[in-house]
Amino acid sequence: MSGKNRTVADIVAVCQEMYEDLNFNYARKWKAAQAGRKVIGFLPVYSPLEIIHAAGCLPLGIFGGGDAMEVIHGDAYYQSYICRIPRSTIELGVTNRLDFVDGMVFPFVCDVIRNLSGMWKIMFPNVWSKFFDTPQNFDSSIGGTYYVQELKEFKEGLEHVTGRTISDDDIRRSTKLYNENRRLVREVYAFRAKQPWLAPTSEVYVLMRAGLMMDVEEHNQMLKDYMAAAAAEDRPKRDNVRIAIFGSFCEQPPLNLIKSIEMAGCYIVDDDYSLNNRFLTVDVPTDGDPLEALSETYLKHSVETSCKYVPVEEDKGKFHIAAVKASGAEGVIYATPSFCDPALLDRPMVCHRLSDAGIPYIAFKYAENSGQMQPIREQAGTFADSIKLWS
Amino acid sequence: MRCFIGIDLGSTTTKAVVMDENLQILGRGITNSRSNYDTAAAVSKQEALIDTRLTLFRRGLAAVPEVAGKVDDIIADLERNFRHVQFLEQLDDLERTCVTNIKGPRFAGRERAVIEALEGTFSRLRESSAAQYAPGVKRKSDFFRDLAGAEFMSHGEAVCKEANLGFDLILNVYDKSIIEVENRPPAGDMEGKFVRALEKGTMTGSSILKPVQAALAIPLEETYVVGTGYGRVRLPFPKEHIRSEILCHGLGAHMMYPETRTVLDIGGQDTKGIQVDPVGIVENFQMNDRCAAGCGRYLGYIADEMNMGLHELGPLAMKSNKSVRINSTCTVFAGAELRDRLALGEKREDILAGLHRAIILRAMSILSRAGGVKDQFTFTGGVAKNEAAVRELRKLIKENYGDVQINIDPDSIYTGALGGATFAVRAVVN
Amino acid sequence: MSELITTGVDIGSGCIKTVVFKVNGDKTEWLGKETARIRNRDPFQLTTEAYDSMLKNAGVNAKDVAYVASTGDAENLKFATGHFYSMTTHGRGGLYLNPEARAVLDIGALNGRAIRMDGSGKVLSYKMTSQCASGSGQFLENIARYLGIAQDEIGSLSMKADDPEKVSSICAVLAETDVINMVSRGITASNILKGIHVSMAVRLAKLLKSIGAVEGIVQVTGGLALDTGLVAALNEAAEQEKVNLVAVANPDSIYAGAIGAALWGAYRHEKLARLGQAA
Amino acid sequence: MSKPEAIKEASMEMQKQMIARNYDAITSKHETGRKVSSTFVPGNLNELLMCFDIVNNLPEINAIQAGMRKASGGYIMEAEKTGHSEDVCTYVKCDIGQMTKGNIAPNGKPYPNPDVLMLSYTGCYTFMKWFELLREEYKCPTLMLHVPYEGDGHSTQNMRDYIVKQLKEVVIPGLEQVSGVKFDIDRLRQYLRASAKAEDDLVWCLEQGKKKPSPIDAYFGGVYYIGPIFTAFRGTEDAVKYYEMLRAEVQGRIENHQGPLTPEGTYFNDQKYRLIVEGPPNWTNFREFWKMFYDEGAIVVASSYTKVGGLYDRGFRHDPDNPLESLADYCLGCYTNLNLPTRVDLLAEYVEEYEADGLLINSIKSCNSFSAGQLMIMKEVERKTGRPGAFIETDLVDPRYFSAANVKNRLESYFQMIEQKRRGGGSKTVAA
Ligand SMILES: Nc1ncnc2c1ncn2[C@@H]1O[C@H](COP(=O)(O)OP(=O)(O)O)[C@@H](O)[C@H]1O
Ligand SMILES: Nc1ncnc2c1ncn2[C@@H]1O[C@H](COP(=O)(O)OP(=O)(O)O)[C@@H](O)[C@H]1O
Ligand code: SF4
Ligand code: SF4
Ligand code: SF4
Repeated sequence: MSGKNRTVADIVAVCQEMYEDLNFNYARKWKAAQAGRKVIGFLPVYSPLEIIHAAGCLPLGIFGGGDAMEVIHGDAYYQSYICRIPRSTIELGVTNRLDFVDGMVFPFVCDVIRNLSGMWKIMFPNVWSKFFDTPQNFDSSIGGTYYVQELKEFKEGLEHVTGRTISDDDIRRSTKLYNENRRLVREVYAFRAKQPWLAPTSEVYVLMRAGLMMDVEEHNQMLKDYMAAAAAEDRPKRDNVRIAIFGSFCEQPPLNLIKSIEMAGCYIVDDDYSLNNRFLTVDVPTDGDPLEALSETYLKHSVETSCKYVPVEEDKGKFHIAAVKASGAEGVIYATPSFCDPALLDRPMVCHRLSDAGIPYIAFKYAENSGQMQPIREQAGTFADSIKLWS
Repeated sequence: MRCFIGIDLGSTTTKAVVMDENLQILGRGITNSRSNYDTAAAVSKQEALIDTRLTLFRRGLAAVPEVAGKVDDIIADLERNFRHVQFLEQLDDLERTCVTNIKGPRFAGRERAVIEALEGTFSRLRESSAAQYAPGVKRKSDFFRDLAGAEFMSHGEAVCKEANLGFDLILNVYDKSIIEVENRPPAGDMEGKFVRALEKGTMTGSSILKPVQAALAIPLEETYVVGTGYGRVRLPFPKEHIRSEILCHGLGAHMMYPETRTVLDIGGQDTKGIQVDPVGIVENFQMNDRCAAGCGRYLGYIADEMNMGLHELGPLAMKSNKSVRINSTCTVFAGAELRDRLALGEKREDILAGLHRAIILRAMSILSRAGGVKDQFTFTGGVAKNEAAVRELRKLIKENYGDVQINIDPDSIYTGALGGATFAVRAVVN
Repeated sequence: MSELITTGVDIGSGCIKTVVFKVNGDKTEWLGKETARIRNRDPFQLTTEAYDSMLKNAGVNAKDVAYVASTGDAENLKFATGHFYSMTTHGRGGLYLNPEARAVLDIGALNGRAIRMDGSGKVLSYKMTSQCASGSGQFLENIARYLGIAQDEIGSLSMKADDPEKVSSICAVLAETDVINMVSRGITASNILKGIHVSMAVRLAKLLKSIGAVEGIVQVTGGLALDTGLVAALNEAAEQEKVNLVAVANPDSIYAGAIGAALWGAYRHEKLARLGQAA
Repeated sequence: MSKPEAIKEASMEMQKQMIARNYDAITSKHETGRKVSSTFVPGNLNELLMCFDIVNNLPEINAIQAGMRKASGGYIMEAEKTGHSEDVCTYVKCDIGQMTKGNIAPNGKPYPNPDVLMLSYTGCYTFMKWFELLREEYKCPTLMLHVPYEGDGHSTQNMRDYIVKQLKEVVIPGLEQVSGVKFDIDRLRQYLRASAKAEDDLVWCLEQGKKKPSPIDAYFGGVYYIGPIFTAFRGTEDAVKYYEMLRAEVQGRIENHQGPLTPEGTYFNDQKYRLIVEGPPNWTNFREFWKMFYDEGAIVVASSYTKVGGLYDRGFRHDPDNPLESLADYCLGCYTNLNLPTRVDLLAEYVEEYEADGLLINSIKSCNSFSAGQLMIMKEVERKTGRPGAFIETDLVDPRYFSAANVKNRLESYFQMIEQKRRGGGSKTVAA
């Protein structure tokens, strides 16, 4: 497929379809195409996809059920004061939509996902399910030593699932592909930050989400195609304000929420949606021990987000302020899932730092199935009004 | 004769069931729960006793050869006329109360006009009431408040318009008075009402007067009363006469359908999923948590919002074949969502269908939480009267649990009271 | 600087409000106003009717209006020139009604909004309630109807309370039953209403505090500003919280959104005109 | 205080005095020159802190105290006004609200600022953010001890090494620096020996719940029994004495066939229902809540809350011979650090071992660590034991989430259900 012939509409249509497909037909087809292929699901926020890829598996991003899924059984597992993503994930499981998935990775995000990993073991005893705990000590000799060993156990788990060994070269090869993916993703983000009217977030978002469900090389091509096609579009620039979105690192907002924010006069120029492909901020070295390389990059060059400890008090929120500066945002919308402890406990701290830096912000909550957009429009719209009229 | 009574004091309606010692249901009564629980309990009990009389009449008439084959009509006629008399009496009471409530500065200088408007409204109400109680007419609601209220709105608005008077004024008088009237304990003279009803009936004949009088003469003794339901702690009974509503619902469903294993009850502000064993003992249950979203009251809000009767919602939703996805089940916000959707050009019936689906989806979650649905499945509570809700439920049960037998009794709203009455029998007979 | 006519249209969830203004630099003259309850009517058609009738009563010709500014649920209003969001307009409208105010509390049928602004109407921070309708105007309206009390009586009754009864439930629906229970326990309407007012006031005070409005005058806007009992409860809540806030209402509070829209409309019109000249 | 004082046993009095002394030690730090650390219950390193003469202050316990004094509601609202979400753990908000309201300890004196935040990060995500929030306020050194979660149902050597390494290279040097005291491993051994002794007695007491009638209530009484071990006293001689005393009291009740003492001063002997309880209790309405149980004849014979500071009844003891390793194992083995299948197995075993009528879950709105997944725990335990479970919802210290009517309704239904089930076979005849 060549970039020149594909229009933005084509690419977005493919992504949108994948994003909406609660039966994961792409992954099913990928698996069926060759005997012995395995699919490994992973939840937000960060898993080392290169190892899954190196094992010859398709890493399949599972980000809840969105607003299109009717959750019937999922609610039976959770009280009303717990966020939506675990219940819709369970709904996906009990309605057999994930029956082709051979393994599930539950990365460390919070106690909800942590407990979900055990529930999965009970419900689906035949699926390899792994709680993947990254260190909160960022010293190479302490957290690093621990993490390299965890990565090794992770790799061994995958070897057990696939019945084949994963060599260091396998991992290096995959790391290269994912380095390219991360680089292209950064480019798309930079492209959008520069000309947000050419790359609306309602498109960029599904482009990224689809990327976490498909073969990495295919996605790399798609990212290039998208940038080429988007640059060629004739879209007028509107009198909108530029904002960055934080707080949404795990449960994803409905697409309508993103659209509503844009409709209310905002260009989204940075965000922390589906972070996996931006979690590591630099290339992972491809020489030396590949697991150590992954570990070091995590320890030294990963984003600041609510599920990570910030060892030094002064550094809290630094990442966010730098991101605002880099993307040229005029303000921040701190939008968090309801009942999300990590994001909500972080919110006052990050917002204090934004205030100190003179960055205007607003905060609100959503759920992946939020249906009422009027309050969202009103809040985002007033925010846009205020930036437009007075700054 | 010995009567065993179960009273289910619900959040929106209060139900009573009268049983004999052989566990046969003699009568059922219902009223809306109002601010005075004692009155609600007394009214529902009285209604059930009236219904018991009807049962006794039926039994009496069964022995009269002349009316063979016509008993149902006679009883229906009797009941209709009786209800009409009852309605007119309450209407008189309401009018008197309204007039006494015209006081205070907001009415200063306008008393005369307001009284005239009220008189006009009430006379139209009386006229139109005959049509409501005509044979074969389906009434919008069983309760005086709703019946009088709806008519009052339409006639009142018209009368005020003609008189060039603010409708708010007499609406306010009405709001004030209706509570007073509802909360007045029922007047005693039940038999007198019956006789009057009988006189109005088309079937006056000495051959039936006698069995009727004989039935009236049987003394009804309140042997044991069991209370249950949301307001049970406020019932004027000692503790040992009170049972948890969960147990009563479980047992009640078992009495109606002995093979039932799963019960769903959707009431005014709670939804319960209950599993019962083969002898009617509750094995497991779940209720909605502290949010009343998706319960029966939700439909009440919607009906108000659309200016429709509760009984009319279901039929309208049935006209839809494409339901709109509704996400907010917050009872209060439902009204806003409804308006939003209407503004977007969605059809009323489709939105309504979506709202019904939303309620049933919540119920499905609760059922799932209570351990799923096993054969046979019984749906009870006020919402079981709503055909659109039932349609969605059937669909979803089939999709999620396959072919299970679904029982819905037209009298399912009485399930809790039935369980209570059964407990009452057990308390004495055992 | 020339004289111009602007109008503001505020479509709420319960009520439609329209105003017309004559603006000349800093001088403003309020020419007319009109409200309409939505109750089962198509809001846009109702808006058109209310708007036309307002212009007629004010003696203004529709084509003389320089800027029709909408706010509230009116992004799709056909005849509007531009749209401003509610909190932008309520801030400005509150300031118009009371130049001393530095915060606005808008209490409408379903949502509550707190806005903090400076002396020019510039919004500094704001927050609104949503998702859950506990303690909304709609809820109060339902309870009042249940108790048989007219809307304009609520305030004075609530002020007569001697022993307000706490409403424990946070859910509007469950609270309704709480209230029914109260009536059955013989609690007076005054004490019930006051109890509801107190619990609403505490929530609203919390909302104000969370946007940093801790001193000065708070202009209450929206339909519930007319509820003197709620305003009194707000002031008591402020006192209890030891914040130096004084909540005041204005008979025209319900128009605040529409007023703000009309005034920002004038501002925007001028700005556009200036830009037009510059270009 | 209009309520009558609760009737207390001698051990409760002793504990009360121990707590009071600890609060005095905390609030008098400026006079005594002792350093104060803030830390959490699960995975707390009390013996280690003692090695540095550091006084141990536990914000969780302070929140409980505020809850029982009925002050928490106000604190929580205060925190929410300053931008903390309604959705998050109320312990945190209680703590923060208390800070903004003068930060007064139960002894009426102001809490001093802590000298160090000992972030023992075990079994609960919120801990990390809680101390980031406190750090923002106090700007004091913060020592993070990351304890990995037992995702696969067991600890690994890698986890253990990681913790020991953090103890050696982060925690101990950090505490030395804060306190100016040199670390002495023999001192630690000595304290651990005392810990193990007290732990033996605690386990004995908890296991008496197997007797009928049970001489203990393992939930409402249990929260008192675990007090010293779980907080600032593990490793002290006071704790050893406390547990000896407690043991003697329980022994006395066994001999007299008595149940535990209720706050009303009567022995709860007529025990109709035996329950296992999962989840923390509610503190704002603690006595009202308790009363709902004993009034209906329900006794709690075992609970998971008494395991949040370690599963001593499953054999773990602090080990003077392997001091740092045993601290690591202790941190790893706290109840909320166990994965869900392990929790299910444990509770199902309790139902059997303690011959309980079923599992009751008190689900706490605040606490995702406990609550996320409890509905499944209930179902699984029911499935494994064949005995019915029940589910109630309250909160720790937020009075807005305690609805007495609601809880009572569910409890009564549950008890009546157990009752009916018991009689089930016998009275079948009635249900014609
Ligand atoms: N005829 C009817 N058609 C549709 N819905 C009804 C009808 N009657 C009652 N309902 C619904 O049932 C609810 C009351 O159910 P009920 O079981 O009596 O509740 P409760 O026991 O809580 O009072 C009402 O809120 C209403 O939504
Ligand atoms: N005199 C009054 N006293 C108390 N409440 C009033 C009064 N007049 C109107 N309201 C209330 O105001 C609300 C409408 O307020 P409004 O600000 O127009 O809301 P919205 O913008 O959401 O439509 C209604 O819920 C109504 O109950
Ligand atoms: S949304 Fe927040 S609380 Fe929910 S699973 Fe994700 S991180 Fe955890
Ligand atoms: S969402 Fe609606 S139904 Fe639920 S608690 Fe809030 S007001 Fe009540
Ligand atoms: S979330 Fe649970 S374990 Fe964590 S601090 Fe709160 S109550 Fe404690």
